[in-house]
Amino acid sequence: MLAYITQRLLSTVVVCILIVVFLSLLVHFVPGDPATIILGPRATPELIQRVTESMDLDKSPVMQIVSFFGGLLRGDLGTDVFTNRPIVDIVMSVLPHTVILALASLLLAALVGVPLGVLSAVRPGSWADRILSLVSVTFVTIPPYLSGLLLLMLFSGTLRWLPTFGAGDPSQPLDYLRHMILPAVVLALTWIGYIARLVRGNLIEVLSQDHIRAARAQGLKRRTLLYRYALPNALAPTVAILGVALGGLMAGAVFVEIIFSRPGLGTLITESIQTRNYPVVRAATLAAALLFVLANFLADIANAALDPRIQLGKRAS
Amino acid sequence: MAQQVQASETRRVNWIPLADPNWGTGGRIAAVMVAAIVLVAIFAPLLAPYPYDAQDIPNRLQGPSQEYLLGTDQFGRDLLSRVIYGTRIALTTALPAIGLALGAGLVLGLLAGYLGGAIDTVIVLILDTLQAFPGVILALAILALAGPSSLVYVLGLTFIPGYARVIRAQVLSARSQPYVQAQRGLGAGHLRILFGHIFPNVVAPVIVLAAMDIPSVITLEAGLSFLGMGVPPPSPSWGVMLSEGFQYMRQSPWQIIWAGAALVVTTLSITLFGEALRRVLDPRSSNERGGA
Amino acid sequence: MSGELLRVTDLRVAYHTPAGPFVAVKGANFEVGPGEIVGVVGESGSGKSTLASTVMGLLGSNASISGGTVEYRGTDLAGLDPEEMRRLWGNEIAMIFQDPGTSLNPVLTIGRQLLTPLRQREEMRGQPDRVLRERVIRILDRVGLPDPERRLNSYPHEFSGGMRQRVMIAMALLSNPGLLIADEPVSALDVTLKKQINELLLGLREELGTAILYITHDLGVVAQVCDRVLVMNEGEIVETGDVVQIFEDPQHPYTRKLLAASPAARPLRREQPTTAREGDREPIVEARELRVYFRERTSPIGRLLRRQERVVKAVDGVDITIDEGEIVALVGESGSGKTTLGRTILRLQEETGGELRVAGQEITELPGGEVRKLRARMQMIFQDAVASLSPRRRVRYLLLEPFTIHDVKVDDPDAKVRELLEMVDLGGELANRYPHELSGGQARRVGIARALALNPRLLVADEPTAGLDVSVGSGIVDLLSSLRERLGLTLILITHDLNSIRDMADRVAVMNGGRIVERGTTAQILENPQHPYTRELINAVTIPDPRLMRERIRAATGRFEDNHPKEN
Amino acid sequence: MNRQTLFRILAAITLVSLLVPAASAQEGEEVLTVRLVADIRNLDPAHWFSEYDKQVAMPLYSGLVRYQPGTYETELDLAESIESSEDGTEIHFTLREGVQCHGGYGELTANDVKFSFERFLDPDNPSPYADDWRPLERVEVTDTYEGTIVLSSAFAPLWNSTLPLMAGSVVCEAAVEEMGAQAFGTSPVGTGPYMLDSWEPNRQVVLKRNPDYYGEAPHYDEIRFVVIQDEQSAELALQAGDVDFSQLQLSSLFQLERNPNIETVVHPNLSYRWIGMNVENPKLEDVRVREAIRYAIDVPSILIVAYEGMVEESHALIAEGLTGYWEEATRFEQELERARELIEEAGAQGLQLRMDIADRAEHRAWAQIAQQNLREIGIEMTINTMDTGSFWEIGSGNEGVNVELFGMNFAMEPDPAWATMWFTCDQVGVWNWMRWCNEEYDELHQRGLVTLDVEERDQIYERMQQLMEEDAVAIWITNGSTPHGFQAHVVPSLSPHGVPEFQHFEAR
Repeated sequence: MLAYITQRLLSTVVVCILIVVFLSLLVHFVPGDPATIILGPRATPELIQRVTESMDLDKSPVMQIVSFFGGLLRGDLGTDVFTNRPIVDIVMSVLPHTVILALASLLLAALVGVPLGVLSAVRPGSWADRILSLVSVTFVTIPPYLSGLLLLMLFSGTLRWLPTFGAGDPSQPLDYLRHMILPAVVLALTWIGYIARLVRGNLIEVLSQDHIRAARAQGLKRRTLLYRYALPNALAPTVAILGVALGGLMAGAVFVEIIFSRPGLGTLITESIQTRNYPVVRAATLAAALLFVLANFLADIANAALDPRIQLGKRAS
Repeated sequence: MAQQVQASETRRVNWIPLADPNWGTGGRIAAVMVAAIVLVAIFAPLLAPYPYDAQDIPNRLQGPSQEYLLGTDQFGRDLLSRVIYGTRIALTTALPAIGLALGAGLVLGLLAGYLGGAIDTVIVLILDTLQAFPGVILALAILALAGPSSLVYVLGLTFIPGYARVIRAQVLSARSQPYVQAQRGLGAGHLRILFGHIFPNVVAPVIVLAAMDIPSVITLEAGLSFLGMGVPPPSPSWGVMLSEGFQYMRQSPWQIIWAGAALVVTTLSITLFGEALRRVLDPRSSNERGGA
Repeated sequence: MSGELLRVTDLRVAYHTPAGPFVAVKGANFEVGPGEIVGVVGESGSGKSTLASTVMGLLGSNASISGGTVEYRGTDLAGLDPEEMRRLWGNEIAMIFQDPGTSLNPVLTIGRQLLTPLRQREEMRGQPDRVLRERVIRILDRVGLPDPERRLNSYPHEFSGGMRQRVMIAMALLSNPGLLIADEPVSALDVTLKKQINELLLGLREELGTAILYITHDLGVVAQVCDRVLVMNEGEIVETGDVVQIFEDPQHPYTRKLLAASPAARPLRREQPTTAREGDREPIVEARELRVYFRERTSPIGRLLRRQERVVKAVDGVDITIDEGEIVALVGESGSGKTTLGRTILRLQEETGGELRVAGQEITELPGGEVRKLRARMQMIFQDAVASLSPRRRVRYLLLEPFTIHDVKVDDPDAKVRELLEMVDLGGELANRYPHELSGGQARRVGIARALALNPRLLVADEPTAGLDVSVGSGIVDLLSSLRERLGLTLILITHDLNSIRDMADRVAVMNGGRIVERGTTAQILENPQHPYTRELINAVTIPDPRLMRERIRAATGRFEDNHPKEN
Repeated sequence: MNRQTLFRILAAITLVSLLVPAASAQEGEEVLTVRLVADIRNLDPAHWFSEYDKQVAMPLYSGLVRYQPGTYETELDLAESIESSEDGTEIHFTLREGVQCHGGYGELTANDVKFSFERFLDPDNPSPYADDWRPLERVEVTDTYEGTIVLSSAFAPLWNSTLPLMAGSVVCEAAVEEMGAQAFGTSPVGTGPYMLDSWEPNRQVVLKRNPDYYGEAPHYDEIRFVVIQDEQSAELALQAGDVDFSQLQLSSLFQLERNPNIETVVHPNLSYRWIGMNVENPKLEDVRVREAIRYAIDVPSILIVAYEGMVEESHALIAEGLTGYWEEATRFEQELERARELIEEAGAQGLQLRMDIADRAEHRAWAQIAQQNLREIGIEMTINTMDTGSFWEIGSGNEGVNVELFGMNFAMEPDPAWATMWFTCDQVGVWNWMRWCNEEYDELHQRGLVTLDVEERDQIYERMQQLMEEDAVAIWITNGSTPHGFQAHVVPSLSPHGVPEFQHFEAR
């Protein structure tokens, strides 16, 4: 286990280095002089020079990478040229919003998606299954920007049940939750469909396996058979795939955060790309990547917990 | 046993007619829809009543009428024509993008899976890195780098890890299959084993994956267009239509209705088609049968 | 209670296929008395498994009873609603399945899998957990699971195959069912385990009075455990009667055919026309101190961390010489290293150490290209016949491929394909099939034809009859024998079943734990085994001779120190 | 009651309570919630970045003078008196006494004024807005509350845009010294009617009323700026009453006008928008080609599509209402015949052009209409949309020669010099993407800066615009408009060109 964690950490470090290398190279090639863009028409050459220096852009990509990691070890990702705030603070101030949103939507998706999948799998081919399958496919295919705007129009605009923007006040949990509902639902929609389909497929497969037949032959109740015996088997691979699919969640989060005007990594990164605020792009992307790696790691652990046959550290092949 | 005998009889793939029972009703409908969508894309110039960029500013933001069957957008352009041409955009960005991802994924996956060792580790790390990048953000970053002309490559790039992984896993599992051992036993070289025997086995699931991914690419393209980084105007990308439609939603909701419907119907059809295709190509998973 | 526990009357079962109904059981009539063990024997497709599922009420949704009745203690099972059926299951009728590997839930501890059904029993309502646990532990102890209390928290994958089957049996016997349906309970197990499990079942029958409906394709097993036997063929029960009577005086031609096809019925090979002693003739294979070790696969990063590597010594210092034209059998149980040795001789597996000469050439140092050329001369028939044929290629392609690989011109490919297929007694119409469209026997024959395409001198056949019906298996054995005569092949037979090679092999090498523990001529080994392991192997082999088998069981009860009981 | 019932009741209560908005803010406090299109970045008067920075920062600071609410008329603010010398190079001021800095940084003195203005020219920390104080020599402090601003030459924009706006905002020296210039941008200290309470990036900025404000107390106790990037979301937020005041897009007006609770107001904007033509590009060298394009492009159509026809067409650089507005600029209309003739004369048939635009809805509309228009005169034009970042780069340096047509918006402050400064010769390859260079224009620009007489300045700037028009380097589109929507209970205060002055907002 320890060796496994060490191994995961090492590969995470390598992934981070590659990401930073990639971003640094990208900065090198992307047109648009960040300093000019940041400072606007009124920039003087000296000023451009200063910003360029403060963003390390005068250095070679290699040196940029080295100095970035040097800073990273000290917990210092530099200072934002716009606000003069430490970039760590900026990223950390939006990070919780994204993490909580992701967790909330994942939870929601699991709470809805798993039962949907079970419902379909119990009677494959039935009308209920057909309808649920169509619903889940539709959920998967409707892009979040479409569903987001439509739900926003309906629930916040026409019905006025829910707030129209922002993340709410974190110090007021209820208020924060109110602001979370729509974004989480929108983000969860895709996942509900996704999970329902995965669970359905896996469960149908599990239900056809010998051990379920064997358990049935012992006179187990249908519910026991389904929820205690079959479902855990079906959930393990689902969880594993969800870990990888978490990358997609960040993509969805970009749209959701923009539409619902939520602070978060998605909005931070898109905005920083537009303004060529590379140090922030780099730090925030790294944070997103770390989130992804962490989520994957947790998914693997959850998977191993659900399926005792899986031993962490054995290379999945 | 009786079941096996029966299964092996139906396992033969029936390509042209949709006679294979694995298609299912839903699958057949989806297949017909996909065919229709492809035809619409190919024959767009014949089907569209107007050029997609012909403006009629006095008649802008109109609802459906005899002149403009689905109404007009903010330039007074015929929405029907734009939706029809939009099919073209969707397919001409999605297909090459998926092709690219497929090609690159095949090369990486085959190399990593077959050679293993250090090459495998390096490739997997690169894939990890690509995957750890949030797709939209990677796309935005690269689009900023290379401009809108790179759209297809960008879309493709974000899908490479998926394919490479699937292919690698397939190759790994195929590599340990007896038939690969048997090929080695016959004295077959690596290339023959890889391309003559492993490749054909890897291709089918990957083709299915590709069919399932096309909707994702279309959605992503529309999403990037929605964020203003997609195809340049006046090309009628559904994403562009959606984002512009939202702006005029209050005056005329038609643009988002049609573009949204086109997007959802297309992605839905292709997804269902892909699923049916999987059932047909890989009947071992035919317990999936009965889906919508 | 009437005399019969189970009465099946004129039972007909049909599968619904797109091509129309397929009748798998055509009017079965039989009964099982209390405490009786009734064997159902037949080949693939004979309908015996369908019969078992029907009795159990576990038919799939694509099959249904189209006629007749299944009565248990006078109750027609078809008339029961699902809830009543459920109560019957586990309480009155229990089942154990063929593959203990897949019949236990992989993600639940065995304790949970045993306790949950127990808890749902009506008579167990309100019992404290402690009582249930004790009962579970008792029964696990009874079926011979060591240290049951601790193992309750183990998962199925942590057990060996034999132990898993014991757990399955424990599960089936939790509440003393009147009838146990055993569907091929030992066919996935090694010979010695097979014997132990059968002995366990016999002992339990004696102790608990459980009747057993025992489904198997193995006549030896029937001889070993059954009181009465039903012989099934193509959905019909062709013969039924006392086991001794059936084996000694079979009436139906099919039964006779089955008995004749059994490898044990074949004469033991005594004359050795091709070779006298080891080393007499030109040796084609010479191995000295051959070792093959496997290391656990770790990623480069894992290796960087210098994790402890586990080493499995699959082949651990083997010396063997095989002469031209000989048939040598490598015999051993799974994990004995016999397959690895065979693969290593063909250079399909890198050796870890030792010398290996093939046709007088040291081949361990040969570059890949040279080895590939050598492949034309030495071939392998793989155990899993269907899987060893590339699934997306037609038979024709597969048969012609050896020529392409080795740049051999074929003037008339179609004729060549036909010729090869004829050589293995297959029709030319198979040329356009895909591997999965072949039956097991056909696939095996195609594998042989492909292996022989380039006229190799050495052929390694890995379990050539495993998983095949007796009649098909004996066909393969005959084929290999005749090919050897015709082509003068050198054959290495890898098998766990000593019977299957009794009339084929010139010499036998018995392997255990990566080493050869005994070697000799076939007659020597079979009739006068020296090494205890060889003796155990031979003893465990089931032979379709009820008297002999019963003799052995009686003799064994003292010798197998497992916890199973002595006969009364 | 069993467990399930209990659970259901609890779930129902939770659901209902979620639908009821949480009570916001303390009772009795008047809060103005304002939508910000983008997050602010820096509130330092010398280092701010965006229009929104400016809007949020203005209520924090006071200057010597300020605009009267809703006008460009200046009135005294911090200064009790302020006088300019005849030649305009010395401005003498006397401060109010007892003005307190936010956060206990002490009383404001003439030293703070000196510090605030001179820091624009500090070589160690140069300000992007140094141009606002370009001729400043020094500020002489003659007494605690008195001082003189000494300029090297007269400076016309001083009274129009420097003193009443950000560059004239006075910061408290002690605060800057204490926290350093870097941190000051996020924790500004001034003497204005509001002070910064909190700033959560990408979420909200809160200003609280300054209890020690010397002037009339502003109406709202708190101004809360919330970031809502998406236009549709902003419109919804306004409709739902979640936001009191919001900048809008024009297409939202139709809907909002129907809502009795919402009022809207549209001001012309100061910014100027045009399609530029690069005179150094071989394809556009010939003035006749450029004239043809100017005759071809149908600006009224652009106005309809991009601005719902709700803005005025502009015909020259400087917006109406400012010094230098050129009333007599030619009103070009679409004349396709004439355009075709000009193309023929120039021998430019079959010309293929590219228009570079930043990816904004309005520019996309311009480009698509221009594309159609140009097709009518036989010019095929492709549209190259770029993200803002890439777009800003295309005109720079020698690469800028490759630019053909481009669509552009420039922001502006209420003095004509801030518009004309970008089209001088030395801006070629910097911001003068038309690469148009005219000596007379350059001279006039210099003269305009030092001329104080308004009429004379009018003539100077009119002439400059005439020069641009003659060479057909730009197709002027509009100065745009700034629509705002607000709850009916809000009485907003906006500059003549629609810049909100939050410190002057009141409630009905």
